[in-house]
Amino acid sequence: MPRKKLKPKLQLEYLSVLDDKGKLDKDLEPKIDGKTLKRMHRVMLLCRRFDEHLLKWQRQGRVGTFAPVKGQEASQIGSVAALKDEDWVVPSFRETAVALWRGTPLTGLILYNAGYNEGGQIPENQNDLPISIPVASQMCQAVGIAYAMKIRREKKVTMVYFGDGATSEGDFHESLNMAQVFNTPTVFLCQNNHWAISVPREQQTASSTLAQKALAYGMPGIQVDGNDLLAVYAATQEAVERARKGEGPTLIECVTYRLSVHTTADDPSKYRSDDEVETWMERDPIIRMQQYLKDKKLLTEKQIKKIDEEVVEEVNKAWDEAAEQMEDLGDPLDMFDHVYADMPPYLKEQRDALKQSMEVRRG
Amino acid sequence: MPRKKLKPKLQLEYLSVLDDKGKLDKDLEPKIDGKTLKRMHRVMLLCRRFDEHLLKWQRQGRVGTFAPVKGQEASQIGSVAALKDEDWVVPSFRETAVALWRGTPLTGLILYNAGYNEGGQIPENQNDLPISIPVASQMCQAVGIAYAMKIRREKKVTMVYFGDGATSEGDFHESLNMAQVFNTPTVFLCQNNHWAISVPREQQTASSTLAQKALAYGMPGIQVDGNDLLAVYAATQEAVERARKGEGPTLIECVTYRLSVHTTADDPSKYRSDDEVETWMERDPIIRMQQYLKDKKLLTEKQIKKIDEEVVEEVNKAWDEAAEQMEDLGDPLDMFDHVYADMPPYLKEQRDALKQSMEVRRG
Amino acid sequence: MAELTMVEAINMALKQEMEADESVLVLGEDVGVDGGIFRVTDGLLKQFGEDRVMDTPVAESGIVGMATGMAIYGMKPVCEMQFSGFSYFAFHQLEGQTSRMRWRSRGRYTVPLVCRMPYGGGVRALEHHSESRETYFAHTPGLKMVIPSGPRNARALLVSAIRDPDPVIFFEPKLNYRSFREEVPEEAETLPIGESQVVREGRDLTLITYGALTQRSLQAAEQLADEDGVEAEVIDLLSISPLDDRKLSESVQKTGRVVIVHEAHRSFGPGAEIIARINEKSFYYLEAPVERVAGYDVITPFFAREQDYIPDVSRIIEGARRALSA
Amino acid sequence: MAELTMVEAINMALKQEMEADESVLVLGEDVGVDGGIFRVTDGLLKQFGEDRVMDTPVAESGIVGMATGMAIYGMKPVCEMQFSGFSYFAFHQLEGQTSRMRWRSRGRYTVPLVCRMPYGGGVRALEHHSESRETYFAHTPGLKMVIPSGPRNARALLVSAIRDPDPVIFFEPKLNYRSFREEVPEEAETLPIGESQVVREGRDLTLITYGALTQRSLQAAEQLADEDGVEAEVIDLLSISPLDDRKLSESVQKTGRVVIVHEAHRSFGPGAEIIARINEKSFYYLEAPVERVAGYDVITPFFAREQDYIPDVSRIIEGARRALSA
Ligand SMILES: Cc1ncc(C[n+]2csc(CCOP(=O)(O)OP(=O)(O)O)c2C)c(N)n1
Ligand SMILES: Cc1ncc(C[n+]2csc(CCOP(=O)(O)OP(=O)(O)O)c2C)c(N)n1
Ligand SMILES: [Mg+2]
Ligand SMILES: [Mg+2]
Repeated sequence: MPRKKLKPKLQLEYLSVLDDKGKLDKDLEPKIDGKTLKRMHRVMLLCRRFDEHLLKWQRQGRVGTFAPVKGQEASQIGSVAALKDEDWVVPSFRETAVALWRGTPLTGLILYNAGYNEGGQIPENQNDLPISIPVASQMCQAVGIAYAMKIRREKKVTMVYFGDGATSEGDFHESLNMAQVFNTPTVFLCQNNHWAISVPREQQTASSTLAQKALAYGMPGIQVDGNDLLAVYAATQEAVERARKGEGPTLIECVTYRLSVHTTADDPSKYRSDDEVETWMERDPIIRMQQYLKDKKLLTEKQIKKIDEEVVEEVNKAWDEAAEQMEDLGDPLDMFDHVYADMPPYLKEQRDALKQSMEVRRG
Repeated sequence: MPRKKLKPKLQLEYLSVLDDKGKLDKDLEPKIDGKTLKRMHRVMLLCRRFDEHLLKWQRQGRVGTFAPVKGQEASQIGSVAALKDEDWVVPSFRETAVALWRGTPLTGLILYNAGYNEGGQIPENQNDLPISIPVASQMCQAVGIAYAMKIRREKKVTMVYFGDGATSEGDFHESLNMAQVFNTPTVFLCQNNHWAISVPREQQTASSTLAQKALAYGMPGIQVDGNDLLAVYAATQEAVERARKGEGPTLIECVTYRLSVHTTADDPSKYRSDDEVETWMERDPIIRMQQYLKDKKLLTEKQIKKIDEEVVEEVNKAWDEAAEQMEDLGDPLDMFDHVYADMPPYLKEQRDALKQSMEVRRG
Repeated sequence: MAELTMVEAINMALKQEMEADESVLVLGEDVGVDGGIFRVTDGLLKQFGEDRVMDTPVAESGIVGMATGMAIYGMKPVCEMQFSGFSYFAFHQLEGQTSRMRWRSRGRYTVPLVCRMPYGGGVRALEHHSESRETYFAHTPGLKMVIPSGPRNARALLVSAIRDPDPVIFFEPKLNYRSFREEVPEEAETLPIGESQVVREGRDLTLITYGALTQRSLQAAEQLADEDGVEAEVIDLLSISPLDDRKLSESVQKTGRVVIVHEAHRSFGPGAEIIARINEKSFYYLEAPVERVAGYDVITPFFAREQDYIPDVSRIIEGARRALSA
Repeated sequence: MAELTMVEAINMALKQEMEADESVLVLGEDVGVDGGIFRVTDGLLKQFGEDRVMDTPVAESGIVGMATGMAIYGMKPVCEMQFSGFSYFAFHQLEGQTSRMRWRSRGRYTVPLVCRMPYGGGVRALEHHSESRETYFAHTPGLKMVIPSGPRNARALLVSAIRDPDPVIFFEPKLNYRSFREEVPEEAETLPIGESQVVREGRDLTLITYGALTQRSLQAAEQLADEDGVEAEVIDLLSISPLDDRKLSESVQKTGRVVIVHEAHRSFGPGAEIIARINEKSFYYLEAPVERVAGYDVITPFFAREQDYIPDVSRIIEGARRALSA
């Protein structure tokens, strides 16, 4: 009795379904119908092309700083696809693929990146919170939403996205602890993309996996190959079902890689080698997915090419639309809207003062 | 490969040396010389009697709210005794036994509790931080101190105290994570006294032990019987030595019990049963320690009684001294001291205004 | 009508709003089984069950963050910070999420939460238990910040705060928790957030105050009337933000002399903004510099010295006499 | 003398202080290998090694808390918050530990740390990247709060802040990080914390400002001279707390008319305290209400609208004309 090893109940697993080359482990293949698989692929590709265009536009000064998804498309689409529309999504700042899957229009995303917060507005009936930039602080909102679902007996689920860096923040800890204590239907979806700006995963925390952090809360944790759409989907699907059944939260670590810059303000050559990036390029989640679809005879190379052309066109069209919308936006007086439900007198006075000063300037 | 259980390297143990009745497991007995053992016992008893007197004085309105130690003496003395004087202690708000061991005079503690912050002043050469009330927020200071020790190559250790409730705060998480990432000589000493005011340990977190939270950081964790002075000492001693050798931090969970009120503002009958308290009364760490000392022929019942009388006398004498000191304290103008190294002009003006107003009032 | 303490009046507001609206719930450290360390939430757990009365872990950011999420989802959470001195653990939540969600989502999501917290000194408490830092919240766009001064307006303001569509920081003057009773009507009363009250009329001087110091300011006004024959108007702000500067203007334009009384630190405190508004709206009516009788710019002292930190009746009178003689 | 940008000048201050004093070290997110996301700490890791230039996890409270511990132990840490908008994650550390340790220990322990953070708008950044909330820190006893306006005074103030025995919050106007160069002498210069500077003399009007808006205020002053024949005195505060109200008094007592210019939200902002001090010390000299030209009380807008949020030259001139004509 006196000196013994403690063996706390661990539910901690690793899952991979498609290998690096897109080769399938049949036993583990999740059931996803062809239509859904094709949509998954299309949104991944759309997101990739959108990223590329945003990058170009940013370099041209047409949009501001933004955070590319490149490389993380499987982690995002594999997870979000396991949700129903009535479930809620709480994103961080890099979830463009998630947003596109859920229905956010490209034009909105463009406007957002061009500095118009109108672009951040989520379409009615789409149950997503807006982009949240302060690292990890969105996580407790997700727990609160899930708690409300639970006490209303609604059988819905809330999924929250965050990065490897976010696991170091106190809010990560408080959120997971409270989610388990109150047994809320929350899925914690960590995209471990190996970097928090310039800080590598190994310097972020000394634990060998991020998934094992779940144990601190008595929560199940699972690590998956985050560039493997099927593994991400399978793990998320299970976690979502557990949550929906009232069995509580799960921490999912998707091991993936940020192939591009942190944001357009970042220069990765300062802190990581091209070799490292190259290695991960070879595990490109989109290529693996395409291989799988081709093997399954769901798409041909030619069809893929066509889809690629279509999404590029979609992106370009969205720019034109967004550019048109921008012409009607940007009235400075709008900054006084939505601070409170009713504008208090002192704000009205400030708004009037700005209005007057604008009129004076216009002459 | 594809779906497998993850087995992260765990160093997680449980330790107990003296059983509930004070009976010894010889194999595990740490080497502590008789003089030290007797001092340990004496400070435990002093602390117990001091607690009782503070409680009485509080009820009489002579001191303010305070947090009794009763029941946790072994967790405090067993751990702090493993430190050298040159090591640093970062306490929370319930570490009276620790303070007494390290050299804080009873008079200081009385003054503190009577509302004079002079009482919080740590004697020169005693390397303890003052009492820290905001739960868990002292923990990162301890990591910072330990880091400074480390980069100065000093082979010292910093020990930080906190409760079970503190493990829920974000600062707990950030501190442990950073301590391990920077491999600092920090010992994290958690007194799990089963309650955070009215919230029981099981509602604080859903993990089965607090020690296992160490795994989230890749840190060794150990749970010990916190009412067993020898187990606490043995575990702490090991952790301190590891830290001193540059092998990094440890999380120690002392499983103990708060036998008294949370603070004197608290009424435990609202939230816990007398039965539960009774059960733990039977595991009183002081009685277990006394049994051990008697078995070891270090003290007799009669000697214990004598020590008891001595410490009570010490406490009463301290009151008289403190009461005398209080007469010279409480000059309101002192509140302007120690805000900054040099008093800025606006503070001088405020001080002068108060001084003048005091003079006017005195007439 | 029952004669209630402020603790009982706040409890009544919570109970009645929870009865009236299923989406109202309460969360915080020790608010359930224990009924709150000041007993403000006493009896709620028993009546409403643990889904709606949540004893949380010690995690302020988590509490405010969860409450924010619930509010986004349509609940009306009332969360408690055990003392305002611990609310800074949640400051990034309040600043970065709670206050911004309406704006960030352009009205799609709103955060009708109330964050209650006892503030201020005078109860012989420990360090961090006596601060008065309403400025932090008042300076944060998207938050409202209110402070009642007695049982009846505490109840009414809390009802308004719970029903308000935006996040409200609700400071409770713990010095007044049990120091006096007032009649509080059974039917729910509200008080408009953003409106102050003249609690004593006068023509010679305006005393502007709120919270625990309203009582003291009224006492000072009586004493000034008795001893100096001066009639001071006393304004109880009730809302720190939005600040009711119209009510202030009316009074100042009548009296021309002003004393602001607050426990908060003097510099960058609420008094500064009040002076700025008076400067902007009533400059030409002012006959003397506005006086600030406030907490000093020191760390709020331990209780042996706190009575000299918190403005008392004689400091208020001294300030008034300065304003009158200038 | 080298012509440096503010980024380079701050880098120089850090480098030289680290060379001169072994106890100075730097920590924060991305301050090491990356050299800081604005390159302020570029080259330091290489020169001083990773013990003294620490890339930390994303954990603001941990960063400030660790820095506080190091400072208690005798180091002089300079920690970076990547943007001031994320410093609220550490607010409870700054408020509850950093600012209080000297006082709590009655001088036994001191906290000579500097907490650097870029603040303010104008660089087309994302939400939370453009705020100007110096009030939070200025209202906190035990902290000092300084804001340079150009490369040379940034360097000198930072040297002073590092050598200061108390914790200093050091806001860096990111708009000025690279917008102009100044000669900065090689030898370490200091600037006394708590002292402001008259950066343009004038007799008709006092413009009080700091940080990024000092440039704009100077431009406005020139334009006023040209167009209105008005000579505005411009004061660059440099320290928000301690506030140099003597320098303010001198100027106000000369000009009688004042405009305060800041990016921070208007209500409960630094301007309010400045007005309060002027009210207290120079009331009888004032010929017109003090004007505030400030950020509005809204959530700092995204960059498409931020140029209308941040006071620009014409808003400053409008304010000046109001003050002059009142
Ligand atoms: C609280 C907070 N601190 C700092 C930042 C600045 N910042 C933005 S992203 C980032 C790194 C986040 O890393 P990770 O969580 O791994 O997400 P990733 O960027 O890799 O998707 C940092 C430090 C922030 N946004 N919020
Ligand atoms: C940040 C913060 N939140 C709340 C409190 C109020 N409070 C004081 S002690 C306590 C419970 C602490 O429990 P635990 O950590 O188990 O320590 P114990 O009191 O049992 O020694 C609480 C909530 C505080 N002091 N600090
Ligand atoms: Mg990352
Ligand atoms: Mg406890």
